[in-house]
Formats: sequence, structure tokens, C-alpha cells
Amino acid sequence: MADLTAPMRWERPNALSFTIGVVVFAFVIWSFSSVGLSLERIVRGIPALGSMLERMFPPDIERLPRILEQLLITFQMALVGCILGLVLAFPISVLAAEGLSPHPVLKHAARALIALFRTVPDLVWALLFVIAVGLGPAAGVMAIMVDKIGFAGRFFAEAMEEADKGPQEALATIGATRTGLIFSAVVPLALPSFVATSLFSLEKAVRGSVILGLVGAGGIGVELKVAFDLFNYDTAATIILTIFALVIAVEQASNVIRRRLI
Amino acid sequence: MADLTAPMRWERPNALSFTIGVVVFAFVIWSFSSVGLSLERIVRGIPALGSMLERMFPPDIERLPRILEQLLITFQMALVGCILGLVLAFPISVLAAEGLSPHPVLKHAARALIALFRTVPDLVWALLFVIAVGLGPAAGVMAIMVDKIGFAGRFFAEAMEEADKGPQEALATIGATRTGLIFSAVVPLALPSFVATSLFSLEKAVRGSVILGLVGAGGIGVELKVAFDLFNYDTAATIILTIFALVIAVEQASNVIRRRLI
Amino acid sequence: QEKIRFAVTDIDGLESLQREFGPFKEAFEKASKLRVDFFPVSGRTAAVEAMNAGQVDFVLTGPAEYVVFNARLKAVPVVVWERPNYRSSIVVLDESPIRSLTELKGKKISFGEIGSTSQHLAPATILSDGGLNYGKDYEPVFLKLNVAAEALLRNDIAAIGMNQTHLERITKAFPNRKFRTLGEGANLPNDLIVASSKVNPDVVETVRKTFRDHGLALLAAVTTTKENAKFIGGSFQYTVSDRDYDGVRKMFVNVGVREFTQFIGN
Amino acid sequence: MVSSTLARILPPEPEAPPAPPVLAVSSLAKTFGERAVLRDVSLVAYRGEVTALIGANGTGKSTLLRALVRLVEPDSGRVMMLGQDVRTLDRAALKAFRSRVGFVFQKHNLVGRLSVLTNVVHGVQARMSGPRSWHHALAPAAIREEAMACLAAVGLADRALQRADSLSGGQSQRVAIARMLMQRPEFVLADEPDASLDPRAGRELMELLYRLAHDKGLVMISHRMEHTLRFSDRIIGLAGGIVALALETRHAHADQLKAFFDRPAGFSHAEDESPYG
Amino acid sequence: MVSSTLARILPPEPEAPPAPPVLAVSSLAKTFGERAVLRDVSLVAYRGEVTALIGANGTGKSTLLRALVRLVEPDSGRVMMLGQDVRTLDRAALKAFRSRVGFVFQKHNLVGRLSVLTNVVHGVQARMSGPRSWHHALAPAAIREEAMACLAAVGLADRALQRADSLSGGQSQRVAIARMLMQRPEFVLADEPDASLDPRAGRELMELLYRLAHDKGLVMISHRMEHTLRFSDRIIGLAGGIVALALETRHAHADQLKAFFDRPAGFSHAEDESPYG
Ligand SMILES: Nc1ncnc2c1ncn2[C@@H]1O[C@H](COP(=O)(O)OP(=O)(O)OP(=O)(O)O)[C@@H](O)[C@H]1O
Ligand SMILES: Nc1ncnc2c1ncn2[C@@H]1O[C@H](COP(=O)(O)OP(=O)(O)OP(=O)(O)O)[C@@H](O)[C@H]1O
Ligand SMILES: [Mg+2]
Ligand SMILES: [Mg+2]
Repeated sequence: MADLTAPMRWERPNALSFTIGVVVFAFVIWSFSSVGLSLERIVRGIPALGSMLERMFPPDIERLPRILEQLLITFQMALVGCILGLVLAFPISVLAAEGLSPHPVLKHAARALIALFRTVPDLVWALLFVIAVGLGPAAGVMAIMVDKIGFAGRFFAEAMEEADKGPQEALATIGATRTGLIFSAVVPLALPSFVATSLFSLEKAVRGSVILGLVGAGGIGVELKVAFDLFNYDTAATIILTIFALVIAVEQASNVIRRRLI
Repeated sequence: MADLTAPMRWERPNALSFTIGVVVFAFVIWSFSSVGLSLERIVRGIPALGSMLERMFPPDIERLPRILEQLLITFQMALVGCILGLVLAFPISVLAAEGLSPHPVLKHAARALIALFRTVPDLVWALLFVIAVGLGPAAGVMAIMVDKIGFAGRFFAEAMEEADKGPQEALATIGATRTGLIFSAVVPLALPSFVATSLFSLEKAVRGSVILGLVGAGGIGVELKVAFDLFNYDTAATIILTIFALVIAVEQASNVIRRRLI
Repeated sequence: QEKIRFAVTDIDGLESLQREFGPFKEAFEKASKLRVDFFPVSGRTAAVEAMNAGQVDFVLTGPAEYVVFNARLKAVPVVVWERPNYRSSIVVLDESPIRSLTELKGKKISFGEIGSTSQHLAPATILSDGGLNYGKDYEPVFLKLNVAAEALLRNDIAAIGMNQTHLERITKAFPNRKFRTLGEGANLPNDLIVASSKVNPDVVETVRKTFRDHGLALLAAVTTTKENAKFIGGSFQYTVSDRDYDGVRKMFVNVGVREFTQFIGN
Repeated sequence: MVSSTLARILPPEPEAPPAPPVLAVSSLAKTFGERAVLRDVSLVAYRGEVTALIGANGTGKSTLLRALVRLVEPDSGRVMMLGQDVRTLDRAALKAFRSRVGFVFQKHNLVGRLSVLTNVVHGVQARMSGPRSWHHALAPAAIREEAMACLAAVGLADRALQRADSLSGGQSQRVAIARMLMQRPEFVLADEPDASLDPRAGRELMELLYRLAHDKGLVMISHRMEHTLRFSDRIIGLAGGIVALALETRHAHADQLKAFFDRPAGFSHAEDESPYG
Repeated sequence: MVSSTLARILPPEPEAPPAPPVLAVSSLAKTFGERAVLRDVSLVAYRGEVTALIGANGTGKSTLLRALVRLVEPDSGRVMMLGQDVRTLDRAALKAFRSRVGFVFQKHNLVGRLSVLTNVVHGVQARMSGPRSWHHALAPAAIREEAMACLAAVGLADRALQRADSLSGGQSQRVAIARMLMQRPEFVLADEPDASLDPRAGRELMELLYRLAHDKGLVMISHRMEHTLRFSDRIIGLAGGIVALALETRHAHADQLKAFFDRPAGFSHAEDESPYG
């Protein structure tokens, strides 16, 4: 008959994982000690924070109309950039997803491509697109697009990898093609995640619209930078609050859509 | 007996959703037309791209040792910032997650807090922490931490909301406390997603380490900026490739860990 | 031994600061008997806030920044670092048909960084002296030098406002393209060290005195590093008053920024 | 062997069942969208008895069971269980109440990514909170032993460290039952606990539940007529959203139950038209 | 009504079953980690017959069925099905082969977030690809009608637009069967298709499968002895990783099957020690 003593609490780690564990742990400790965090300094600094926040309030709403207009323009560019980026990210992420990719070589290539899109800095994309399509909104849209491919490509692939395997097995056993399997089983299961990632992308593109400034396309990011550079903290506060409202609105939309799907 | 004619293909949308649909569609079209994308301009620009890429190759590996050293420093600061950020993001995300939050007021407060962390730009955090803890790595670590709370807080909450409801019901019926339910059912189910988000955060913190420059903490981001400002595109290429290697390494780690969990 | 905390606004990171100003620090410590602690900052905003929070005592900065320090924190000028050939200019492509400033009417002109003396305020002044009203007669955009250079080559913008150092950089970066200076400004007001109003006046006096007594040695120390070659042939001036910077305040007004000008005429 | 390990969980055989109703449901109703699944359900169950709930697929048996512990909020009606008016309980009281009731789900609802033993240890959350109840490795030795005994009671002691999602259908069902045993419930609701079990395992399980019920009380759903007839004291048949059949098992007969299911139309659409209501 | 709609899916009653083996398995083995689940399984099944696979929980019945279509890759052995050597098929050939075999999963494996009708329409992916097969709204009218007929055959035509994850256990099982019907398979493998069905629905379903099998062929797992005895032509008992029982149903007797399950030890640990091998 079966043995009734409870099994060991932890599996004994093998030598390799034990070594890796110790090294990682030591590295983390070293990192902590070398950045020189100290609670005491933080506490001491708190009073000084007041003066800066003070100058942010009350927010200067005089320039609100212009800020809202810039926000709209930024939102439009972000929207177009995101749509293009997400549309391109989807097929690439299918190629990059474990279990859906047609071939390991393709999988690694797709992953490297996504990683490259994420690694190359904004400024480089700005340069490339200014050279390619000239200064202005089009270059900004393309820079946003590329950024979104890097971000969404990775998260889409992960959502698809995490999708329940059962329905996929069922479709595979029916003899479905790869696309059939993806659109009938994987996409419906990963949909809430897709929605969340997509709307987060949009919000991020608006927030991070400084990239539009890099290519002379204007936008709210530039306004914010100007406000800071000229020490107009109260105008900056207005801009931040406007973006905050937009972020909350996008998040609400995301939740409404996701709740219907979950 | 049941009716055998197939049901309508689409539900007739109600007036409200129809209107929303039309408005959103029109807005998207308008946005596309106003950003002035044109394929023709892109094609025309392609030859000019060559000259810039040419100046990036071959990458200048002379400064590699110094770049690697900076990358290590950056990685350490990013690691500490991420660990702190993720540790704080988890409880906040529990408060923000639909169905796990103890009270709707708390839920909205937690969501607003996360949204605020995301909305306030780097520059502002940098200033706040410079004031609070002075210039240097500590401020940089805190700026990274705050950024991670905003990012991971949202993605953690969403992963937990998407977790299978069955095991949660089982735990609730056993009479488990909220923490019991979270740690016994929700966290195990959301774990692959947590790992992916966390390691993406780390990678993002290294890539986006310009924020460290803002608070005078140095790091690879500053190196990259200097290389670009001085038109040393070949050095910049080396830095980008180094970061690329790191990104790929972090992604591999993420995949190894996730594969064990899925 | 007293300790002063010292920052330089346009150097990113402690390490670069150490590299570029290390020799100066040693020389200064020897001459003044004060101990110098470096504080890395990047950008004016961080420097101003650091001084406001009492974390920095002395800052080496540009003229436009001084106006901000002064307006915001009542910081006082200590010693001016005069550098030769510190001028701004409006640069166009050599093959461009534009021959005079007035022909830039209705065009796009890029300035490097908003609020910078040599990349924004001074070039805008050159243009207004040439009869072009800021923001009305031309469209100002703010692009990093790299992007601006590419945009200029593509004819997306007509001209760039920059200083001599930048001109050298792009000439070197694009060896087979020619650039032409369209309008050149007078010598700019100089970089200077400002002191926080919270610093003991005695210490400020000590610093000033050190520069006066050991000027040549300090300058020699500064110019040993190649990044500071721009100061070669310069000098220190310690008889500096706030009035000397009224010109900069006018430049701010010229580009439509009035926040820092309330002291004009005091 | 099994009986000796069970001795710790199960009490000795009971004597006499005259007890007050431990569950009393009156006029319970629940509608999903347009579909009235439960219309007017009233029933009682006694301590020390097994009540078998039968009915065609989709008549609302699972919905009824879930409504009793408010996993589904009923639209109207009253539920008295273990001396409490379930529908009036606030959050904290509901939690305390639920911890006294064992529930076996039709879909088992194990945490697939965790080990079998950890899933069983989770049952202890009814009595114990904190990290000790999250994972078997963190649990006190006594709890781990109890969990092993519960696993042994369902014949799976040798699978303690297997991941729950790699179990066979019947194994997974038995782990769900072990988790319920671990909870030491005062009353048990079991939704088709015998569905995926092989004939012998099904019989053994029913014997185990029957013994358990004779101290506590059990309401169980089963589609296996032979189990219903052999291991219950009372049979309640649901149809058309109401209780359409209620009798003591000793008076019941297989043909009678068969007749209850054999109603006109192709596959039974019991929830749509009730010939009883 | 039901039979008229089924006429389009199912052929008229069959005449005579003398047919070549449509499935021949020899020496199949599969080990998970340390656990040898299938050791040496050999069996044949004929066109026009129902083969019932029985065995204790966890003996590897599901594993065997899944191995036949390579959802689990066997370690060794040979599988000939529908004239093909399954283990040698490449990707494309495997897809074509799988489309000819209907499979009903123990866990149903529906896409919970989609409607019942869409889940049934998915069955058409065996014959048709592209967006037309992804969602019922995109499917051609003929396909939608066929899907409705399949749903009607399992008695769920009125649930076409309900979300699959809000179905009751038995309903969900029937949708899985409708999806299999939609596939128009040449051979069917069904893993406990009767597990969650009420007595009557279970019987009707078995009749449907039996009729289907008499044109095509069916290997089915069932824990309900009465179904095994009534609706199969051949019984194969798995124990200890080998075929421990193989007989024609008309020679089988309930006591014999009961004896097959009733082996020493508490809950049956059939996979651990085989008294046959
Ligand atoms: N969330 C829901 N939304 C809509 N309908 C639902 C929902 N949950 C259940 N139903 C419907 O309610 C009815 C009762 O379901 P329930 O699961 O209680 O049936 P059951 O009696 O347990 O059936 P089975 O024997 O098949 O398990 C079914 O017709 C089902 O489709
Ligand atoms: N991925 C896996 N890893 C480890 N063990 C597994 C895995 N899949 C199945 N098993 C084990 O293999 C054995 C056979 O499982 P299988 O699902 O085939 O049983 P079954 O005969 O269908 O039982 P049931 O009647 O309960 O459905 C079980 O003991 C199960 O625990
Ligand atoms: Mg049910
Ligand atoms: Mg099975």
C-alpha cells in the first residue's frame, strides 16, 4: 500500500540550480548595498518636497484650451501609430509564440526582431524616420508604431502562450489549420489580455509623446517639456492632470471592454 | 420543439453602441487623414537611410570595456529599483483588482494611484527625488521604482482579474480569507504572467535608464545620449548592441522560468 | 576645513564631471583650502531644484540659466568664465538659395533646446535684429542637433540656430556637405559660477578671492582636459554684477518668456 | 489500512437519525437573463441523512447547490442552513458559515499548477489562515499528515507531489473530495462526486460519503441511478424549476426514477416545460 | 423531429458489419516521468463496431486514446488507423489524418468565451478553412444550418447563442459531441461521452453514437457498466498498462466486468500492480 508519511517539503535543489540561486542572491545583495539607499536621507528630504509641489498648485488653467488642443493632436497621432503598430505586432507575435510559430528559426527571428524594436532608442528611430519621411507627424506616427510593435509583440506572444491548451488541442484534433486554431481558440482566449495591452499601448503613446517632439511633430509631450524647462510648474501641473484624466478614461474603456469578455 | 433555423448572425446593436461605434470609426478615419502618412514619401526616403546606417557600422568596440561597466552599474540600479517597485506594486495591484479589492472606494483609490504613478513624467519624479534624497543613484533607484509601480501595478491587477474563477470559488467556499484566496489560487494561476511582467520591467528599466541621467546617476542611457550628441554613431551602435544582448538574455531567462510554470 | 558643493549644469553624470573638472578641483582645493564636493546634475531644472533644496552651493552655468537661478533663488554671480569666440549663428546649407535673414520669412527654423542661451535665445535675437519676429515671421521648432541636421539636409527646415561648438560638430559629422553661416551674433554673455543665497558670504568671498589670486593656475588646470578646450584663451572676471545679464533678460522677453524679467531696471 | 487512516477523519458508525432539519430551503428562485432556472424550490434535509438530488441536464441542480452557499445569488426565497439564515449573512459571517460547509464541485476546481498535496492542504483554510495553509511545504507537520490521510482515504497517497493538472479525470475528482475531507465540514454539498469514477472507485467513494453523512449530512447530485438508490435516504427530483419528485429512498424503485426522466420530446428539455408544475 | 434532422448527418441503419480492422495498435508504450502508464498495449477495432475501453481511474485509457491521434506522443509501438501508419505521418499528413477522426474529450475542451453555435461551427474546420469557420456569423448559410442540425441532434438547438462557459456540465458535454458530429468524421474516439449526462440523455446519446458507429466505427471509454454492456460490440479492459481483458460484448456479463474492477487494495491502484501482466 501507499506510504502515508508526507513527502519532503522541498525538493533538494541540484548543484547547478543551487549555485545559480546563490550567485543571483549575492548579486542582488551587492546591488542593494552599492546604490546607497538610506531611509534616513529620504525622511530628511521630505520637507523640501513641499516647496516644489507648492509651486505646482494651483494649476494654471489659463492655457487649458491650447493644452487640450495639443492633447487631441497627440491622441490622434498616438491612435494612428498604435493601430498600425498593433496590426503589425499581431502576426509577428504569432511567429514568436512558443507552440504557434511554424518553425524554431522563424520563432527566434521574430523574437529577435521584436527585441530589436524595443532596444533601439527613440532618438535613433526619430533620426531614421526623419530621414525617411521627413519632419512632422508622419515620422512621429512611425516612431510610435515601431515602439508599439516592440511592446505589444512581446505581450501578445506571451498572452497566446498562456492561453488554455484544451481548446487548442480540440481544434488541432479536428484538423484545423494553424490560422484556424489561432483565430478559433487562441485569440478568443487571449482577447482580454489583448485589449488590455492595446489600450495600455495607446495610453503609453500619449504619455510618452516626447518622441513626437524629437521629430518636430509637436504634441503634449513637448508642451510639458517646455513648461518644465521654463519653470512654469503650474502649467506643467495642468498638463499632467489633463493627461491623468485621459489615462483614467482609457483605463475605464479598457475595463468596460474586458469585463464583457472575461 | 426547438426552432432549427440558425439564429441571426449579428445581434442588432442598440442605438447607443451604434452611435459610439460610428463616432469612434469616424474619429479613426479623421486621425489617419490628418497625420499625412504616405507610402510614396517612405519609398523616396529609403536611399537616404543608408548613409546614416553606414555611419553606425562598424560599431566602435574600442570603448566596450567602459560600456560594459556602465551597463553593469545600470543593471544593478535597475535591479534594485525593480525589486522595490514590484514588491510595492503587488499589494497595490491586489487593492486595484476587480473581485479582490476589499472595497470599491479602495479599488478606485488604488487605480488612481497607479494611474498617477504612470502619468507623472520621469522628469517630475527625477526632480522630486533629487529634492528628497539628493542627486545620485538613490534618486535614480527611486525613480525606477515609481515607474515600475505604475507599470506592474496595472499588469499585475489585470493578470489577477483574468485568472480562472473556478479555483477561486473553491477557496471561497472553503471559507478562506482574502489573503488565503489570493496566495493559494490567484497567485499560482497568474504566476507566468507575473514573471513575464517582472522581467520585462527589469529589461525596460535598463533600456530606459535615461531617467538615471536626469538625476545625475550616470548609467548606460547617459552614455548613449552623449554618444549621439557628439555624433559618435559607431559608439552608439556598440551601446545599442550591448543593450540588445542584455534584452535577449533577460527574455531568455523569462522564457525558461515561465516554461516551468505554464 | 570648510566644504563646498559644486555642480556644472551641462555635464551629465558624476563620472564625466570627475573627468572634465577633476584637475580644476584639485587646483582649486589647493589654492583655496576649501574642500570641493562634486554634485552631478543634468539640466538646469535639476540644478535649480537641487540648489533650492540646499543640496548645492555653487554652480557653473550658462547666462540664461543664471537669469533663472537669480529670478528663482536670488542666487548671486561669483565669477565669470570668459571664453573666446562664444557666439551663436544661424546656419543654412551651402547650396540653399537663401542669402539673407529676411528670406527665412515663413520658413521653419530649428533651435536646439528651449531656454538655452546659445541655441535658442541668442539665435532668436539675431533673427529679430534681422527683422523677423519670433514665432510670427517663422516657425520655431526644437530639435536635437542630430535630427535637425538630417532635417536640414532634407530641406524640411530652412536653418538651425546654434553655437560655434555645434557648428564644428556637424561640419565634422557631414564632411561632404557644406554649411554656411547666415547671420552671426555678437559675443555672448559668458558662463559663470553662481552661489546659492544660503551660502555664507565669507565663503563666497573666499571663492572669489581664490579666482582672483590664482586665476592663471586655475585656468591652466581647467583646460588640461580636452572637453574644456573651449575655455583656452579665456579668463576669469570677478567684478561681475547682475546688471551684466540684463541683455539675456531682454532675450527671454524676445522669445516671449516674461517670467524672469521682473528685475529689469532694479 | 484505509479505514485506519480514516478513523481520524470519520467518526464511528452512527446510531439513530432522528434529527432537526439542518437545511431548509423555501421558495428559492433564480433567473439567468430570460431563463427561469429555479422557479420555486422548497426542500428540507436532515442531519445524518443523504439527500440525493436528481434531474435532467440543465434543470438547475448545480445552480441550486451553488445558491445554497451563495456562489450564485438567488433572486428570492429563503435558505436556512446549520441554523443560519444564509441570505442575510454579511461578508464576514458568510465566510465563517462557508467554512463549515464542504462543497465538491462538478468541475473539481483544483489549482492545476500546484501539487495534489498542496491542493488538499488548501482545505485547511477553513480553520487556519496565513502562509501555513498556502502550500504543503509551509504547513505544520500535523496538517501535512492529515492531508496525507485524506489523500489516502481516496486512494491517491502515492500522487502527493504530482501536479494537479496532470491527473486523470477520476484522480482529479478524488483530490477534490480529499480537499473537502480536509475541511472537516459539518455539512456537505457534493455535485456529481461520482461522475468520473470507475465502477469500483465510485462505489467506494459513495460508501465513504455515506459514512461521512451519517455524522454530518449530505446533499448530493448524481446521475448514476444505482448510486442514488443504494446510497441515499431521500430523493429529490428537480424539473421545470421546481421540486417535481420527493420521496424516501426505501420507498423508491428504479422504474419510478426511470419514468421521472422518461418524458416526451427527444433529448430531455426538462427546464422548459414541466408536466408537474 | 430529431431523426429527420439527423437524417442529414447520419446514414440509414446499417446492414452487415464484416469489415477490415480500421484501427490496429501494437505494443504501444508511454511513460510519464518514472511512471509507465502504457506498457505494451495491442488491440484492433473494426469499422461498424463499437469498442468499449474500460479500466480503473488512472490506468491510462485517456492517454491511450490521445496517443492514437498523437496528442500524446507514444514512446514506442505502432498505430495503424484508417489505413495510415499514424506515427510516421509528417505535420501536413497528420493534420489531414486528424480531420478524419472525431474526438470527444473528457474535459470537453470548448472555447468558453464563444457561443455554443460557434463552438459547433468549429467542427467544420476539418473540411473548410479561413474566416468562414472561425465564427458562426461568418459561416455560410449551409454550414450554419448543419451546425444547428447537429445541436438539435443533442437537444440543444435552443442554446445556440449561449456562451459555452455558462452551460451546465451535461450541456457542455453535448456541445462537444455536436462539434464532433459537425466534423463528419470517418472514425470516432470518445472519452467518457456519457459521464455528465442524466440517465435518459446518456441513453439517447449512446443510441446516437451506436448508430453513428455502425457506419463509421467508434472506440469509447465509459465508466457506466450498463452503457458498456448495452451499446458496445467489443470490450477491452486496460489494467497495469496492458490489455487485461478483451471479449465480445455478447459474451460479456455484468459480474464479469465487476470482477475485473474488484481487485485487492482500497481504492483501485490498477496502474501500479497488474495481476494480469
Ligand atoms: N451564467 C449563466 N448564464 C446563463 N445561463 C446559465 C448560467 N449558468 C447556468 N445557466 C443555465 O442554467 C441552467 C441550469 O444549469 P445547471 O448547471 O444548474 O444545470 P444542472 O442541473 O447542474 O445540469 P447538469 O446535470 O448538466 O450538470 C442551464 O440551462 C444552464 O445553461
Ligand atoms: N502529463 C502527465 N504527467 C504525469 N503523469 C500523467 C500525465 N498525464 C497523465 N498522467 C498520469 O497517467 C495516468 C493515466 O492517466 P489517464 O488520464 O490516461 O487515466 P484514465 O485511464 O483516463 O483515468 P480516468 O478514468 O480517471 O479518466 C494517471 O495516473 C495520470 O496521473
Ligand atoms: Mg450540474
Ligand atoms: Mg480519462
